[in-house]
Amino acid sequence: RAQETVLRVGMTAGDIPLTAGIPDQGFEGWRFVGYNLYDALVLWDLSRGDVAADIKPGLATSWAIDPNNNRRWIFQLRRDVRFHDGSPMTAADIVWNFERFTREGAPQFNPRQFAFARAYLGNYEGIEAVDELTVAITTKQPDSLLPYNMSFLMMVSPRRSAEVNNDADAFARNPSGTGPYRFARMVPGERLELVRNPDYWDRDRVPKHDRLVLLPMPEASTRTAALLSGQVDWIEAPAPDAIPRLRSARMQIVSNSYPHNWAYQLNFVDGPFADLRVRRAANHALNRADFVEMLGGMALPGFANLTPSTPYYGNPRRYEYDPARARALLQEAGCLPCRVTFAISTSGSGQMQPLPMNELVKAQLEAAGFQVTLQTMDWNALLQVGREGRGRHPTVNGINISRSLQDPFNGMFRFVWSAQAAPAGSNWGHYRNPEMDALVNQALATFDPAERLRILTQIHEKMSEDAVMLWVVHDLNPRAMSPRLRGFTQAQSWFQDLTPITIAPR
Amino acid sequence: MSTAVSDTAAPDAAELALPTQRGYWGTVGYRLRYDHVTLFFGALLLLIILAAVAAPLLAPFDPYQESIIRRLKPPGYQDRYWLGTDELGRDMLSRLLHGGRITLTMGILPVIIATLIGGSLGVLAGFAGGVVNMSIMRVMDVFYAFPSVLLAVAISGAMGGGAVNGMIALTLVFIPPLCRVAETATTQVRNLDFVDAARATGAPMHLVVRHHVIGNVLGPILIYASSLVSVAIILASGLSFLGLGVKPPDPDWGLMLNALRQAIYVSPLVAAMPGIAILITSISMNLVSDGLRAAMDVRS
Amino acid sequence: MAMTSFAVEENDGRDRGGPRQPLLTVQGLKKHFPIRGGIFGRVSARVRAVDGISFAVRKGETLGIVGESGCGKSTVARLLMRLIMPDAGEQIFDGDAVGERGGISVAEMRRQVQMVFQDSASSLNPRMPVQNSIAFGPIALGTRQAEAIGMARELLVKVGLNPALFGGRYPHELSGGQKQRINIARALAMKPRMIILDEAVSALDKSVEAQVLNLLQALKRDLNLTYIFISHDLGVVRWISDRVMVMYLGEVVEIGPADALYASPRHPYTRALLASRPALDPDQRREEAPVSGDPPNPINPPAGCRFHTRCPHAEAVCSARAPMLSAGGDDAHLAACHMQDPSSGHSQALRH
Amino acid sequence: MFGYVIRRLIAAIPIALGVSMICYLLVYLAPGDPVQTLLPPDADAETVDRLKRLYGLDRPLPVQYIEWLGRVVSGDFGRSIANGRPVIEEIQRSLGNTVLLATLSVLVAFSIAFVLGTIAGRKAGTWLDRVVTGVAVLGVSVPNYWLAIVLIIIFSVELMILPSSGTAGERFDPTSWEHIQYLILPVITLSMIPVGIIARTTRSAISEVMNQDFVVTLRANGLPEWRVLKHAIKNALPPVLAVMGLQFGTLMGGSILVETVFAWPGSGYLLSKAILTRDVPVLQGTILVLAMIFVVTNLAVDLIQSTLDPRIRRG
Amino acid sequence: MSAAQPLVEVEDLSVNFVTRESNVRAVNGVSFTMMPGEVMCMLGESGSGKSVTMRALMRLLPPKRAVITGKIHIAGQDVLAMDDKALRAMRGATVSMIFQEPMTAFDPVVRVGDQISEVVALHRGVSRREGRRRALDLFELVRIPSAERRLDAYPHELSGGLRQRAMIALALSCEPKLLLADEPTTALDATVQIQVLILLRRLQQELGMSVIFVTHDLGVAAEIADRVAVMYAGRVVETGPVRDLLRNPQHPYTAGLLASTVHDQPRDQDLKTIPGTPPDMRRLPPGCSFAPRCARAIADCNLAMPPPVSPEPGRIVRCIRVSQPEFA
Ligand SMILES: Nc1ncnc2c1ncn2[C@@H]1O[C@H](COP(=O)(O)OP(=O)(O)OP(=O)(O)O)[C@@H](O)[C@H]1O
Ligand SMILES: Nc1ncnc2c1ncn2[C@@H]1O[C@H](COP(=O)(O)OP(=O)(O)OP(=O)(O)O)[C@@H](O)[C@H]1O
Ligand SMILES: [Mg+2]
Ligand SMILES: [Mg+2]
Repeated sequence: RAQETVLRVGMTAGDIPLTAGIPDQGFEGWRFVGYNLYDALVLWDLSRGDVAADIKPGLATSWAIDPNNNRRWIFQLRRDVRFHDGSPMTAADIVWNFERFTREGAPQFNPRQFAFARAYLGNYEGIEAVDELTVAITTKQPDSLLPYNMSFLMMVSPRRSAEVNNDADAFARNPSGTGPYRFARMVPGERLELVRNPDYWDRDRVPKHDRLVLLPMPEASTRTAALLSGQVDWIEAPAPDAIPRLRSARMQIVSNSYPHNWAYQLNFVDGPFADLRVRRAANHALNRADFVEMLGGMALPGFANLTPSTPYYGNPRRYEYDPARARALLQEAGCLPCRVTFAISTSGSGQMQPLPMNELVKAQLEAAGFQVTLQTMDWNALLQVGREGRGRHPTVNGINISRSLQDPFNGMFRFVWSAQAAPAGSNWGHYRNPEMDALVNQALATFDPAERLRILTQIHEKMSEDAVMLWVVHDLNPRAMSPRLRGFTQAQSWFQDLTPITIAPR
Repeated sequence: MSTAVSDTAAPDAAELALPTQRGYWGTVGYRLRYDHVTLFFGALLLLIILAAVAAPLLAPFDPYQESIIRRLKPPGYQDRYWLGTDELGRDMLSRLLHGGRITLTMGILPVIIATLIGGSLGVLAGFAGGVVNMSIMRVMDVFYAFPSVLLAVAISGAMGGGAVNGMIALTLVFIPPLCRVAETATTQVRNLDFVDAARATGAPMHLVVRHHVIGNVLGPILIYASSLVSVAIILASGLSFLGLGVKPPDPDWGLMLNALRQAIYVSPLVAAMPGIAILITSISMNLVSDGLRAAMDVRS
Repeated sequence: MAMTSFAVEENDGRDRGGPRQPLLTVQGLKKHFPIRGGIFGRVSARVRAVDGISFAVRKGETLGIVGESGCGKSTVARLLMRLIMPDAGEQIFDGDAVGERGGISVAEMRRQVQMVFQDSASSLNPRMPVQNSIAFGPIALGTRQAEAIGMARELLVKVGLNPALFGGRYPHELSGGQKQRINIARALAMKPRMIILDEAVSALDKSVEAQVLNLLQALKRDLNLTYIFISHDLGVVRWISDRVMVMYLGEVVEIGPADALYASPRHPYTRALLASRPALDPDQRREEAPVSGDPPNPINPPAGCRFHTRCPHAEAVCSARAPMLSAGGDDAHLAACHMQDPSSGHSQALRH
Repeated sequence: MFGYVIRRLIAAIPIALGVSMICYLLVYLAPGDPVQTLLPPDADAETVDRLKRLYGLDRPLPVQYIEWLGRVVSGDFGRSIANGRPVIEEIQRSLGNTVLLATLSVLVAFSIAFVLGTIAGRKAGTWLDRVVTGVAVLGVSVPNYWLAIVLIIIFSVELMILPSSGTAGERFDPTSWEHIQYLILPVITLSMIPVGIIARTTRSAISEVMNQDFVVTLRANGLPEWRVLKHAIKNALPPVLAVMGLQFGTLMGGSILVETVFAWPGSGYLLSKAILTRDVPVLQGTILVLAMIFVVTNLAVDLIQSTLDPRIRRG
Repeated sequence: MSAAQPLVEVEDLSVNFVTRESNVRAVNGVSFTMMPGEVMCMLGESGSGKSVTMRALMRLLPPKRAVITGKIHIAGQDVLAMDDKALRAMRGATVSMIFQEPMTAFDPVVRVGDQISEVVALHRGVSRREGRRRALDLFELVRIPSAERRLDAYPHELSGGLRQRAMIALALSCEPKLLLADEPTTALDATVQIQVLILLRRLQQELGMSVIFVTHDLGVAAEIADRVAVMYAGRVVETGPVRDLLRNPQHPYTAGLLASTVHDQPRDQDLKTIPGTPPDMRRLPPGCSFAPRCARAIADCNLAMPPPVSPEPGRIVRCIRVSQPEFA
């Protein structure tokens, strides 16, 4: 028998993501554990690199809004899907899983799963099994975007859970899902090993290697060194400055745009950014090419909220580098020099290289007439500032939290919808615009894709018009891998599919 | 009636011939003069400190002035950036000079404050003895139960980092050992006869301590404190390295070390510089402290 | 030599009880040093360093204290200075109880009693010029600095050192004898009435020892001083003392006028001690040691008479009962031996 | 001896209590919210409150401390907020790795430094002494996290002969090169400071002993130099072993930076991750356990010293 | 004088301690000879070079810093010419030494018995067990009570007197021809000192060895010595049989020392003293080093070190005033 092929991955995560269902460690968790061990009703199509990734059928083969009730979605489940423990997947299992996230009294209820799921169930009201392979989910308000949310809810095996008396920790040590890999072994904090699931329902995605080893390596230089010393085969986000060295060692470097936004959410109530002219001035003050250069080309200039390949990108107002214009706008707004304070972090998921980048932002803004104070804090402290909203932090004029934009809600609504004003949601700076609210409500209630696309485009263009953020760059998310690997396609997504990778013998 | 004592009648040759008219510090100085290693590193240290003090005058550029175009240039770039540029194109020499101020302050200030606090507590505990000694030293024991790195990281981690918090953490870390050294030295001195002799004059306690104890415990305390400076510098930059000390963009050496870690593939020489700066400073500090110790050790 | 302003007037007004009243009386002085041990650090044993001793020092006399190493001589000295606190006993200085209500305060007593330590080197502050060491006491008690230094320099003359040459020196620049002179000068700076000399000449060379002893005698005459002179050198003690007290393991075994005590020692230990002195004559070498063995450990001193373990005359009563200091005829010459006491039951009682 | 051990152990109780209090307070001094790591970045404030209640983090501090202490005494340090695993398990696992590293480092350091220090102490004042002293000063002066980076660059990245971080797997197998290779760079890095300190201590202990009177006696009795040295070593050993023990204790809790650079899954790395993620139970537990280990090491050092040196033998 | 060979011949021995800061001339031309079985006392004040002379005899001074010149012959061998092996064979076997502070002269972490048996085993080439038997004999020889138990004691567990006896036992372990005793009784109490002195004298007679006994106590010298050598500032200023020397000191320093030693002098008279202090060994005056303190000094004293003169048979004095007729 040929030697076992092993794919060893250096993850950016600081720890092994939770294996008990919905993972932790941010989108790294979904990327490496969630979508590998498990499936959701809805999955992401990660097979192409040329278009922005969108959702595709997962455990559900199709879904549609109940023609009689625009708050009731009906999901048709896939036939002949089996959990790793061999038991078949049915509508009852889906309902069981939803109760695991939502029903506090249920035996399988788990507070951590609740915490992770809650962000995607804000509009959720209930679920019922219609028949053996059909479930219906009702929402509080009409929600045309519900299927996107369903893509984050991982379905675990109720049988395995029952075997361990619904103890989530015991389950995590021996999990069972429906995903393309099965759990093999784990050294907490150090490594997670998964093996190929030869019986995976999607024959195209049965892994082309035998074993997947996931190693948490939060330090960029650690990952780089590990790849160079042959300790791992595939790493995420090498330091841009290390890329030439990696290339010279014949490593393959791939990159692609994905729905990521390195920007500042602004305070629309207190301070100078309440004035549109100041917001525009800031956006004109940045020479985004410098950032791209500093990041070794591994970023796209961030002129608008979304990446240009997004279907509803539209034709937003373009904030070219124009310091003179910026200064003029500040003059006009009567804010020169314009004192602003940004809360920034020293590290964090998706924050790229926060310190030098923020320093560069500061330098460029100051060249155009701003006076910038950076309040540096650790990642969790910044998240707290973000969560509490401008109300508790009136002296902060902007926060630098990089957000994901993978669907219209997360990409746009939550930043501009007044219903999402912090601390209820992610509208940190309390942007409030009735027109915008109307557009959002309209989009949520529109179930016709083409029509919805039009509204979404309108929203994006309006965001640019109103300069609701100070945009800087979109990450290109470089990945480096050993020359022995073949078959990887980098999708325009936070998530990636590792199953097609083949490994040449050494 | 006179106390006839032969010696006074004629200060004789034997007495006049007693050679060492140097005071204690004179002897120390004399010994140091022949200790070439200490002299060399003392001069080096002085140079480093002077360079740090005069950084604004010496630095050819603004240490915060960045430029992406000239980032990570090797030493000698454009004949003006003698030590090259960092990851944001800032002049390395200027940053190292300014960084010296921060790093040295982070290293020296906590030791000074800890010496004042820990030293006084130790002298108090050593001289008062009894219950006072017990209560002070037991509290110190608790802090002593933490390895210094752990304590520094724990405190500054808890207080959320930052230069000031880092210095507070380091101060807290150094108080217990200094207190112990002071206490031991004081207990030793207190048991010497001259302290008893001073007490026997009926002089008030504070005068006895001031004139007879402090002077004699100062030596050991200062020697110990000077040996802590290098530990403090390494610890402080370690904190910055972990992100718990100085915050960017201030050019602390430890922080620069961390930031330039990524650049090691592009410009290894530049990336190595902050580490070398720490190393040289710390070696100098250690050797000078050793030299002082040897020179101040009257027995040898 | 010109007399200096430092001279102490005879009868300086501090004399309270007149010449008859002893300058210092000690009753039942006791000091047990605790030794900690056991699980809770409790006091597991006590060093009976000084175990209930009484004596008096007359005005103007020199009381010599002799005894072997560790018998508690220095402890007595430190107790008298109150450098350590006694566990029991009272101390009366010129009629006033020391440190008690209605008596004399410790601080006041210290002005009148001074002490010179054995180790001339460690009893001077190595970081201080010697004249400042001398002047420290007066300055601490309020004399102006310049005046005190002036006085210190006069004292240097008095102890036979040229102030111009020695005043500014540090202790390590002086020889042992010179340091001891400085220590004496420092004691004199407080204008004391009494000086306790704890082995003040023991560390000195013979030729220097004689110089310092002469100096001490001269000063005593000049300044009307009273001495307690502690030494283990029997010859020196005899030469300088009017009366001699012999200690053994924290207790007084014999006390009496120097000549009488040396001529006819009453306690077997004193006899042994005197007999142990090497003769200065090669033709009279000792063939047999007067006693055997080392002094016992003061932590667990022998019961009864403490000397009975080494005493050639020991009998049952000696280990059973501790003898009291008793006169045995001569009121000035006391010894604590059962052989002194006819009623003790010792077979040789009073028969010698 | 036994009584002494018991007494020292009892004396350590108030220290332990003080240590536990500091551990507990330290973590609560901190800004930021411990439950945050439980949540996705986008979680809202209500979720946070609900979770805090679920984890009992909303009660008064003294109450929490007493409860925590009660549980800690019975060996329950709670569960990690970051990953939900029992803290005691996390500590056990990481401690094993750190003990491995610290023991090896101290042993390596001791064997090198003792030889160096003995040579230097024996030849005090010669050029050999100066070289050794120089090496020792270098050892204590080099920032070891920087050395770690330099070693990784040289041996992992450029020469590609040693792995740069992590371990080979769960259980350490001392016969397998696969496992050993991960240890080499961390051990070299970590032994730097102990080499310096132990070499200095040995040097001064040996040279001090060589100046003592009894060495003259030994020579006066015609003992050859190596026998004299044997006596000297026997005398110098107690203080050196004491320093070695202290270094072990320091390494147990003090290798935070080096473990972080090497991503070595030990207690230091655990701690630095816990700080970054504000994982309160892990922080408290780890700091407490490390400090207690330090206390126990010091105690052990004391006891070893008093068995080795008959003069300080206690009853 | 008998025809027997002298056991020790020292001629013009000088020891210089050379350091960067100074040059200490600790011993400046010491000469003496000793017959087998003789006990010689070296008298002298602190710092006069007694210990250094003793150590020079065994070449125990730091070889780099101490420059030894002159001639030392012990038992017919040239000590200054010995190589390391010969030195080791001599030390402890032919010549052995006891020290002032027995506490510090023993290795504190090794049992006393083991320290003795180690030496015995080394020189006699016997086993440790055999060495231990010998150690037990020695302990009995020096009258240590419960000798068996005391062999297993650590030095700090013994009292001062016992420690010094153990030290003597160690020194006698290989039956040396010459015993160097450097103030062996100074640290002891009076009642113990006399015991040790008597013991040493008895052992010397029984074993027939020669002893050089260093002391600064005239009484001790009188108690034990056959001959006395008085040292001052690194020189032997006077030697002679103990009786003659003590009764009739010739050198002014010896006379002064005797006069100033307190011993039953009348209490109401001042003691006789030698004024001044001993010279600094770093800067000795060119002539007689006692001249600055000497009441009888004349101008010539400061010119050169006085040559040895022999006023009586067996006595040697280094003083120019002695050779003059009125003293003869
Ligand atoms: N602070 C102390 N703690 C415990 N024991 C002490 C203390 N001071 C003295 N001792 C003990 O008390 C006893 C008497 O000591 P002291 O110094 O008074 O003797 P001494 O007669 O002066 O002896 P020496 O002639 O050696 O000076 C000794 O056994 C000594 O060990
Ligand atoms: N190793 C050394 N280095 C330098 N000088 C030394 C050394 N050993 C002794 N000396 C000096 O040599 C001189 C003579 O010292 P030595 O020890 O022989 O005196 P001593 O007669 O034995 O005195 P004591 O009676 O105090 O023992 C002293 O001045 C001393 O300082
Ligand atoms: Mg004493
Ligand atoms: Mg000597």
